[in-house]
Amino acid sequence: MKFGIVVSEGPYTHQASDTAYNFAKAALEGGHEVPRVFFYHDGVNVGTRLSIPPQDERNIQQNWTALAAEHNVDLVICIAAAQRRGLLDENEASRQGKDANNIAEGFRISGLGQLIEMGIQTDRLMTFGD
Amino acid sequence: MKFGIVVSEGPYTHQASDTAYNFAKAALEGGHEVPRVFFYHDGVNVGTRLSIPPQDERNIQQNWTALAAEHNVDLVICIAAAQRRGLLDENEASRQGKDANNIAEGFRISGLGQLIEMGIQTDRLMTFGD
Amino acid sequence: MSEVKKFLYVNRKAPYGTIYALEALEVVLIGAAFDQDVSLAFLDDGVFQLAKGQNTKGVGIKNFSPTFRALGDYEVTKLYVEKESLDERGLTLDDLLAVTYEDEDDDYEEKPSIRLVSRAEMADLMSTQDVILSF
Amino acid sequence: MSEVKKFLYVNRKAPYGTIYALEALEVVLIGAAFDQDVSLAFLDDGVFQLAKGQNTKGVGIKNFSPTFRALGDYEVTKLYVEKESLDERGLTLDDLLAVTYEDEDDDYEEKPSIRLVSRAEMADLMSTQDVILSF
Amino acid sequence: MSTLHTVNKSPFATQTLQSCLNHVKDGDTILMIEDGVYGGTVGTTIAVAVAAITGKVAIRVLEGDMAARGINADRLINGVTPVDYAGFVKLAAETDRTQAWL
Amino acid sequence: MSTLHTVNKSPFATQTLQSCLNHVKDGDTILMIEDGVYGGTVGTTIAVAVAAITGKVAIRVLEGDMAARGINADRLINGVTPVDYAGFVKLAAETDRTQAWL
Repeated sequence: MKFGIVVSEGPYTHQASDTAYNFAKAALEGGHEVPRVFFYHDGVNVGTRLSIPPQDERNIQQNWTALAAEHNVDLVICIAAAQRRGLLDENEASRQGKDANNIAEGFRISGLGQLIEMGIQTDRLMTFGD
Repeated sequence: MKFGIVVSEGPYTHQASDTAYNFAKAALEGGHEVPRVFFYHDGVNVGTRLSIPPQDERNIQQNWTALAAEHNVDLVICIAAAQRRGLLDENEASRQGKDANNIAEGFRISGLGQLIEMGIQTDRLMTFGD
Repeated sequence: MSEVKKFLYVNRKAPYGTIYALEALEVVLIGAAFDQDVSLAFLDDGVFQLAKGQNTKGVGIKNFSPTFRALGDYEVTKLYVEKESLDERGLTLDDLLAVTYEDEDDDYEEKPSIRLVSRAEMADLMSTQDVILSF
Repeated sequence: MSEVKKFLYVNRKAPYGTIYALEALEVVLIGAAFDQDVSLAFLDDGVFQLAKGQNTKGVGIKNFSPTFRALGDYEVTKLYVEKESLDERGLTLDDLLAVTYEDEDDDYEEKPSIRLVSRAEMADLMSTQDVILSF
Repeated sequence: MSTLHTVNKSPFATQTLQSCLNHVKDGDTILMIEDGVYGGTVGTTIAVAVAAITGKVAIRVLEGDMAARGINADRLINGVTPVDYAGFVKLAAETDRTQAWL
Repeated sequence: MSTLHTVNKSPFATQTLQSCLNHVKDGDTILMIEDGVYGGTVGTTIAVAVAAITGKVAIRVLEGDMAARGINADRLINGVTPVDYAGFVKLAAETDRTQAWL
């Protein structure tokens, strides 16, 4: 079965991105597919490579990046939500005249159409937010 | 009278940083002082220079930067909260081996002691959060 | 693929205090291009999103409520509003925006998009969807 | 300046679902160095922060509840817990961590830091503070 | 000695206003801001509880937040009155402390 | 045809569980996750309402979230049972849709 996953809250502040990660991992281990995870609202902040959590805490971004690499999960960050919140890739930064970008490996920035498409193409849509 | 202000939520997602800004502006216009604003929890995300809100929306970071410049307000971002969430200045980025930083003009990163100090040195402490 | 799914956007939060209402609307607008069977549910504090007379000048935030009135142009025509949620908040249909659409199957007659439903009907609506997006 | 202010840290949220409880504790630890008159208030869902037997292995989040037991070493010794909040949640003092401190004014006798108060007493406590930090 | 309490959440979504009402002292002021302003309106499930306390506690509602949400002053509970940002600052200055009910 | 409802908020802080209970259909499943797990425990102000619905609706609680909050299985309401992440996935697969009550 194909699960689409929406993450609506930022890392560390809300548990949503942790629960989504644990769910995705369990789904993949259970033989299901997770073709895409869509990061919306503050969820876009999961995809920054600049976070430095304390040594004895989990690294939420790195967990997602590793899971995506291992299971070929498409980690999509909503462009509109990302622009408001300051999450940019190289293209966006240069297009907008910003001098830096902060997206992490394994994540890509795209439009809201990817969320609708995920809803259409997966069997179940799971939302984790606040 | 001296007002200390705490901003506990990120920009755009919660109204807290807007309300805090409007309060600070009104306090300054009313002849009071706002020596410091302390950004904690997701509030640290107010201080990113990479955000690009839609043209027809307010720019929360720029509003704060301008207010601080005009009235000499010390905009302090909590270092521990900022590290978790990926908000860095040049020093922190280089110290932590990160290849980019994203702090905006007029903001500085410092410790939680600045929050306690603000509570001691101001007459009233106002918290805006969720 | 000509599969048409039933999409329900569930709106349970008030506008402006948080961004969920605005960003939900942004999804609805984009989603309209996908030719799915789209419904919007407004219950609990979500009914406040449709309140008449919103004026955001004093808070410095953009007033997005006019966008609801444009939904008809995107062929988003089913806005279900829960009566009990209105009652609990001291509101009636008269307190809400007039959102309408032109019914192309009925000589483009202008019809109301807002459909007042009971809590039980709202539960029925939810239980017949393929995809539920919660905001 | 030898001014001593009364600081109250108000904890009204459950742990782990959101980070406020943990980040409040981080402020308390730093604040302890400033020699102010510090109290912590636990009411509403904040009482859950002090629950015994927290084990976070299954969720992958760090268990920070042991830190409460270290507060005595930082001379943070006044943890006010609201009885009505416990009652509403089916809890009693026995369900909470044993947080103690050594009273240097009483031959270093070990004493409980948690003080059970009524809702009215909690309101009184709040109304006598100089600085209230809310989490 | 009195306290300014700020409440920024809808009373229909969270228990925040209720908890504030549980802990407010006679002579205090409650200022409803952001989504908290819904707590000041008539005809709601919480209106009776709010009206009941207006004799002991001053209840104010932030004007800009009311207008943003389409709430006219004639929909406020008797004894509940609007205040602008300058008034908010004044309230914070005149009371001895501010407690934010987050 | 049935729905999996996820509730991630404390019933003492928000109205989320109440709204879910108001809209659930017979044969549905409610899964309490994150701070939502407090809704499954005995002796609380909400416990009677939750217990009353267990005959018509299956109520499950996410194990990892219970343990994190120090809740043992013996504190769960009769008829409310724990489930692990694999069980969560199974519930989502077996029901026809999942509705997140945020």
